[in-house]
Amino acid sequence: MADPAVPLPAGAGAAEREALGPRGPKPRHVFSRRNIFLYGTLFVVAVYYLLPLYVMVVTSLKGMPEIRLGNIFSPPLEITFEPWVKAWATACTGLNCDGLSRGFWNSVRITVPSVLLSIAIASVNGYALANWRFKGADTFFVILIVGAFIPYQVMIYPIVIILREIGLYGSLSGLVIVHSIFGMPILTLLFRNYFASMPEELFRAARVDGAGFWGIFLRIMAPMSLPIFVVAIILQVTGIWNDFLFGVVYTRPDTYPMTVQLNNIVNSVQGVKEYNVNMAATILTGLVPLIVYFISGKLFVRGIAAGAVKG
Amino acid sequence: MSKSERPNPLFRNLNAKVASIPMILTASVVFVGGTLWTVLYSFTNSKLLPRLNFVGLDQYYRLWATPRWLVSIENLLIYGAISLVFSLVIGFLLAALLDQKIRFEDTFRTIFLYPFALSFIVTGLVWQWLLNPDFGIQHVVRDLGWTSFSFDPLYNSSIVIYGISIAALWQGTGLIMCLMLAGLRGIDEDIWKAARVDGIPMWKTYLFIVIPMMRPVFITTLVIIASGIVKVYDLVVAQTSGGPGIASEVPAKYVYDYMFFAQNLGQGFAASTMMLLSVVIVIVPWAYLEFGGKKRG
Amino acid sequence: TDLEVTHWWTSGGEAAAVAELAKAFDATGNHWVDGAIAGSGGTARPIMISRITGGDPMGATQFNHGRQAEELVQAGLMRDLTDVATKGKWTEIVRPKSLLDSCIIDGKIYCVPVNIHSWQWLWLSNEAFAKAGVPMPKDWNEFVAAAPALEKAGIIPLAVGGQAWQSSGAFDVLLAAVGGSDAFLKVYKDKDAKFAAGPEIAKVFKAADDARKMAKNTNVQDWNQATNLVITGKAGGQIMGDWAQGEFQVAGKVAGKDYTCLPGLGLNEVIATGGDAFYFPLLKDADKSKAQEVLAETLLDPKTQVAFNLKKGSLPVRGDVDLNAANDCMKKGLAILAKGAVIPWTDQLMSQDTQKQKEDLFAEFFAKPDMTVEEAQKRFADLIAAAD
Amino acid sequence: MGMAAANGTSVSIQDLSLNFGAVSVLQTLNLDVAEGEFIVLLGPSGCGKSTLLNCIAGLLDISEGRIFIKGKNVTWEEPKDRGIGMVFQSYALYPQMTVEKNLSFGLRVAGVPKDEIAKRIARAAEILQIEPLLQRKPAALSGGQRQRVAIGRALVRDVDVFLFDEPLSNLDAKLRSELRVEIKLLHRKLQNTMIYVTHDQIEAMTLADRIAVMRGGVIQQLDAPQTIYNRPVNRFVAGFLGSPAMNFLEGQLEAGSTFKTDGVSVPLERYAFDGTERPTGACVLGIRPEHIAFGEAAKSMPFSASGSVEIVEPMGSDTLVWTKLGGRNLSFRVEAERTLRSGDPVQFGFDPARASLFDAATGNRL
Amino acid sequence: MGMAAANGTSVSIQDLSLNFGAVSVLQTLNLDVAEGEFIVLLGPSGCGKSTLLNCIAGLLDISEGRIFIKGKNVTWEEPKDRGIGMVFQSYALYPQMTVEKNLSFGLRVAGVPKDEIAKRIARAAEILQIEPLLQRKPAALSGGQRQRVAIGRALVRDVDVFLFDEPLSNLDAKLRSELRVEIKLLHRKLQNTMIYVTHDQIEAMTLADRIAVMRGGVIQQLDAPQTIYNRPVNRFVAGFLGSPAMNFLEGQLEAGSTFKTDGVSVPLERYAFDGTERPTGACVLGIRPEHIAFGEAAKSMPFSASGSVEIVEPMGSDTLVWTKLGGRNLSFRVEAERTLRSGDPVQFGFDPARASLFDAATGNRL
Ligand SMILES: Nc1ncnc2c1ncn2[C@@H]1O[C@H](COP(=O)(O)OP(=O)(O)OP(=O)(O)O)[C@@H](O)[C@H]1O
Ligand SMILES: Nc1ncnc2c1ncn2[C@@H]1O[C@H](COP(=O)(O)OP(=O)(O)OP(=O)(O)O)[C@@H](O)[C@H]1O
Ligand SMILES: [Mg+2]
Ligand SMILES: [Mg+2]
Repeated sequence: MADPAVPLPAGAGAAEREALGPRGPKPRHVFSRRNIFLYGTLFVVAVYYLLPLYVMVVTSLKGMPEIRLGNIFSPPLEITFEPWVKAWATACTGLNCDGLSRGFWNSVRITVPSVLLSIAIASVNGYALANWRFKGADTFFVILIVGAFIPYQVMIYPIVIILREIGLYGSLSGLVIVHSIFGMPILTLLFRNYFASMPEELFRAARVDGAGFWGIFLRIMAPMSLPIFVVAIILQVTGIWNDFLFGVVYTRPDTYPMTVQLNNIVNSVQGVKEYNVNMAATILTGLVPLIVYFISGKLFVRGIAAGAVKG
Repeated sequence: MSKSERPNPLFRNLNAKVASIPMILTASVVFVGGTLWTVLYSFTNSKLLPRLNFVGLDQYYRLWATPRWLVSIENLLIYGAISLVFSLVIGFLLAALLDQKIRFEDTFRTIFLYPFALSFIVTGLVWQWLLNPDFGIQHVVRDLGWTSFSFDPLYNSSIVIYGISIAALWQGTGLIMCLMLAGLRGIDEDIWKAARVDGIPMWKTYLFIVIPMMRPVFITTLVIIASGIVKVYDLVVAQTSGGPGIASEVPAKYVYDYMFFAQNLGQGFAASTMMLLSVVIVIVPWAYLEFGGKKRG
Repeated sequence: TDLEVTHWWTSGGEAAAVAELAKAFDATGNHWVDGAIAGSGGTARPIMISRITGGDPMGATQFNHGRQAEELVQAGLMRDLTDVATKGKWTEIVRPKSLLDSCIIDGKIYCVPVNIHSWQWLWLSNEAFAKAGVPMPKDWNEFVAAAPALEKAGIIPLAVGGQAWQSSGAFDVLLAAVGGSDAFLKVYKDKDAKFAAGPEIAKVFKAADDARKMAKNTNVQDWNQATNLVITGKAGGQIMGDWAQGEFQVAGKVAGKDYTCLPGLGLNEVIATGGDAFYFPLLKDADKSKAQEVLAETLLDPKTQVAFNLKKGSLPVRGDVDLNAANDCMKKGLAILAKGAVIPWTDQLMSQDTQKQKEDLFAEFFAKPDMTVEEAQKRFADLIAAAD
Repeated sequence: MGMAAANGTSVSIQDLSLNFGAVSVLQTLNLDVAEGEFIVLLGPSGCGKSTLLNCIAGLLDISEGRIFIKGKNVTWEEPKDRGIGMVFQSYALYPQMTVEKNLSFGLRVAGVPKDEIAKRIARAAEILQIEPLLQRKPAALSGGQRQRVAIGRALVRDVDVFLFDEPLSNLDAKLRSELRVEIKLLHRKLQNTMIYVTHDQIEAMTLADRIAVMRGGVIQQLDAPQTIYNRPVNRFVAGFLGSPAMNFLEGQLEAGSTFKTDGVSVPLERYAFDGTERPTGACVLGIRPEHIAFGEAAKSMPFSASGSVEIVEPMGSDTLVWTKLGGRNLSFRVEAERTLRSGDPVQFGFDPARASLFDAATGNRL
Repeated sequence: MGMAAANGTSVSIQDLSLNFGAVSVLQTLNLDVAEGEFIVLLGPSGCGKSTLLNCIAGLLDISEGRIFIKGKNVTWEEPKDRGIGMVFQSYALYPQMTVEKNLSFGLRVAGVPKDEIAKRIARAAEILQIEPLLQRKPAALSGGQRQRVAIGRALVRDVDVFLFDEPLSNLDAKLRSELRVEIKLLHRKLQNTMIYVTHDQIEAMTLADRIAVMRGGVIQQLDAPQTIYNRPVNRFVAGFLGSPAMNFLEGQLEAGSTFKTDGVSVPLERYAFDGTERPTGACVLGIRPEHIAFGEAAKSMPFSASGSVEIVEPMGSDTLVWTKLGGRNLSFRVEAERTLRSGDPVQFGFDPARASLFDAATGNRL
């Protein structure tokens, strides 16, 4: 075609070609303004988020005398891991002086089934509400949403009565049910709204493919909802792992969760407060949810429905 | 011709109905049943144990004559407004920052989220320390030579509720961020491309295109935040126990204190009935508008 | 037989004390299953009550003796201990007698008191007064007089933590000290609202006003943080129960040398007989019921009482025990007890409901400098009028 | 074939109505599809074609009416129990599954044996030329590739009725004609019923046993392709089919035998009127560009005229020439190598027997 | 026009490469588009057309090469600074905004005055026939309606270069030809550069100043439509364009002047070879169906043969007839009213000047 006005076609000297300006992929400057702003902001915010953790860690490594005298920000003069050992292994809950370790497995035994059951129920609810609406479903859903606003404490006695009547009071399954009930409003809402934003054609295609209620849920919708499952896991693992009230009200001492120990370590009203042990115990208790966060965070996949539909 | 008539509507979507049984039971037995029970007993003078000893509206008269209850309501409104606005804004901003295909996303996300994992019993104490004028941030800044610096939100009755919000945001925004991030990840890449070609600046793309598309996520978030606000309890207990004086009392704490410390179930139930009533008045019409009728959220 | 015992004694000293009870109980061939729940009665009580009403009761449980368990008893859920008490002649050995009275409902005994805690102490920092250059006060009035000097030296005269029960407790102590034991009983036992609105109580409110002025710079929440201010000399003194002593001990402070204790604020040397008691839910299992009896007896055993209270830092409920190991302050308390200068404490006199309202009132009063003394007294009188 | 294979009614739609809230999309629509028939739905964008397919598939709750498939009333059946396969206009691929998984999903749900699945996938992949893509996810496919996968998903299923919603619209011409042949062959082999939405006329003409032309939720004409093309029942159908489109001349019908407009008069002796009586009054004459003869050939036509070339549009295989007749634009088709230029004088004419006459007011064929 | 309007280079792509991970989609591609030119990209599905558009728009990070728009190196520029408008194959409408908002959003952000916005929207809505839909949200639109909105979004913008990715693929034939004319007129009026992906040959032929035929990320031929159609540079291009497709006959080139296959020999005196020397050896002869004469006309052709009808495919305006030549399928086009039947004997022939000869091994034109 006619010779182009400005840019030179092939055949121009190498030097000339270089003079034509940028070529190839746009370089990513490490110190571009965008990056400085981005990482700068993230860094500053991270500091705000980490400050309390810093204080906790530092405090947990100090001895009590140092805490009594010192500045909360100053690093420990003499690092001691004794508070950690104590929190984990020797802190007393009444007479049982084996620290948090005592309740650890109980907590696991409570958390795993409760998280699984509550997420299972709620995700199915949300799916049914978003894709298989039946008459009256909305009413129950609205009740559920209002239920999210009821303070837990108010429900303690009615639930005691219900559990007593169905004979599950004091058992692990009773507690699992209680967690599922109180997790239901928020989780159901979470899932319902997420499923509702999935392209409807996908659901239709699966129906034509012959998948039924469960088939569509398990094989199409659930795999497409990883991020929201992660959020649900985060919510439930944290909520149930850290739950104290239900764990202690609806079970027996031999199945008390770790938080009862934590509470006992931290909440002694009369007597000496061992701040260092408290801090260590809190961090230790938080480790399990933290690990879950870190692992499941990988499931925050980008563009989860990409390529599914056009338009 | 088999089944030429409309089949019994009861059996349509049978699977969905069967799958919803736990929800239906929870909603009707636990929430409706439990609530009715609570309302019923709020008209009694139950003390330690629920007893059907009706006293009419006495509990309610007393409730509304109690200064602490009035302060609680006022605090809830202030606290609610602050945490709603700021957790939404901060949570979304953080999510948007994390969504920029940055490095160390996992690390940053975990940093913003970890407070959510820590029990408030102790983190409340840490915030109490940090905000303590004698050895917290104020102290440090003054030591740096800024002697007129004053920052003691937890120890000043008039701003204590704002001080409490600082820790509330610290703890709660991580979760909001995750929710928002999940929502952002569901947005089609082509939408971003279209906006880029249209020359819409990033912030406007977020504000006018992406956020409206994330409406369902925002509604979820809103309900989570709002229900958290109404139920706020631990946070206040851990930081101020309602102090100084009664300056940072909240309704849920009133309910709890009167049910279990004061062993006056009737009073606690009356207070929680009032809370629930206001929630119902706000939520139910909205929820029907939002979730009823049309098919898609 | 295994017997589950729930309680909220979880701190170091408390747990050690409970261990003594358990040891003694285990020695009888039974087994003490510990069900400790920390976080004060507010956390623990709903759990205990749920367990009892939910049909899954424990073998025995702690309550503050007084009126907390009244309804459980009335609902027929608790066990009548009268026969055990008669056998053990509790009415004779428990001292002061008022302690056991609190366990009696409709003429039957339902609980076993195990210790006495007293609130009426003013803890002073010797170091602080030395620094301010004023002599150690011998009573509340001198303390108030010394306040300006302390303040000048950059010392908070009186440390009062932010939690509501601290201010409310401080007022009760002032009421018993400034107003005297009679005034205290008239208000709290007889619920004489007119008296509560009267000039005598106005004096107490005046003192409370002094206290709140002296305390206005206390920027801590927990009582032990407040105690710590005294320990480190940052505060002049604190009104707090005998449990504060544990803090001084742990910090290696010596009574008389580093700190000074004034029972009854130095004005009215009385000891209030608040404390803890054990209640026994009604059980179906005969073996367990038997074990409950054994436990009840064990709790009042002299050896157990000594061992328990030494660890707990509280006073035993029987007078016939030997407490040589006790420290100065504790001995002061024992002496007062021996003199019979006791009053019942608020737990025994008023419902939790009234106490909670009182807490709310004083929390507000101490935190709000612009709340007038008159207004506070009026609300106090109203509260007493409505009290049950 | 087509009718030959018909030994009963496969899909029967009776008085079907559908509303989206206040918007009524389908109005008492009736349609009977014989067994083994290939029906093409044609109609302007938004006329309700996809909606109709969705109703047949059971994906939309209808407002009124009944649907029978193979003689069974399926109005209230689940989609999966209707024995249908469907290709969606928006593809609706499962984003988390590879192409292979997308194809096999329905079969796996139905419990088809593994080797059978593999065989069917291999065949569909070959037909659609997507073998190299089998392990990719939809996000890594081009638009046309996605569409092919969507078609494949229907192909692998063994059903009585196939519903296709514009299955070939994003493909290139070559592939499209190949796939068209494949679909035709498939249909011949399987003898199953197919309902096919397209806007491509060639597809419609070559594939269909009968074409249903829709407009605003109503079927305007349902007939064999040639009939629809040559004897459209109304002006809408006439104008909708054919590319380049039919020429329309507004005018008057005089004495039932002459069409008059702006100094032009067309004798209608050879025109086959629909009824027996001869109407008069305002009417529209329609003539397709390819039915207009040009140059010498025009002279032998019952009607001929001359004019000058306005625009020339080359279309590869032919060229479209625009001229004017009675003040109105008129296009006709000439071979591509004919080199005409704007302004050239032209002679053209046509046989009124091949024209269509429509009532100006109602648009119906006269 | 086209070249006439060219007063410089509008878009220039130099040595562009793009990889998705290990998959190389575009390979050192060069393309210069003159100002005001209308370029159509044609190519089989998955050949990289959308990818190329995305690169020009700056929506994909290229792996190598440079892109100039209006003489400015925009390789690293943001999409919005490139002065381009784009219609996406997947529409990418903003789902929460009404159609009107979708159209106006970019303008409002750019600060265009209110009345100007209203004017532009009114015009676009009229062109695209979406006035009644302006207050609806995308979810309540049919496939074609969505596509029109997507086009509208590009139309209202006032840019130098328009990028269209299969903008008309979901529309019905009628609307498509109308819009085609509109786009052409728009182009004539605005004189801006347009790069247009389509698989519709009519669109390509009528709209393009030049067509770029792509295959596997490489441009095979870039030329005026007629050249591409009549003188394809290789067998791929020849086969890709034209519907019905070109007939190919494999055979031998003998003495550089005769094509021989299975007892058929075609004289090539009239064929214009690409080079000066006469090649020999295995080759492929291509002839388009519309270039094959039939019946009487065939007799006068330099090459003619006779056979019998195998299949008859009516396509509305014409009919495609399949017969056999030298054992190979051969199709030709006759008028629709010609009533041929399978088995009928036919006489056909063509002029080798209109055929194309390709090397059997390389596929290149001889
Ligand atoms: N959810 C909805 N709410 C309201 N109107 C709708 C909805 N879905 C579709 N419509 C309208 O119904 C009509 C028919 O839509 P449908 O998708 O069936 O059209 P179509 O014939 O398939 O068109 P196309 O060829 O463009 O795909 C359209 O006018 C559309 O705007
Ligand atoms: N994200 C991706 N990862 C890997 N390969 C991809 C990705 N996106 C596209 N491709 C591949 O790149 C090639 C070119 O894709 P492109 O979308 O440009 O095709 P196209 O020419 O537009 O085809 P169509 O006409 O079907 O739209 C295709 O083979 C496609 O499979
Ligand atoms: Mg459609
Ligand atoms: Mg493409």
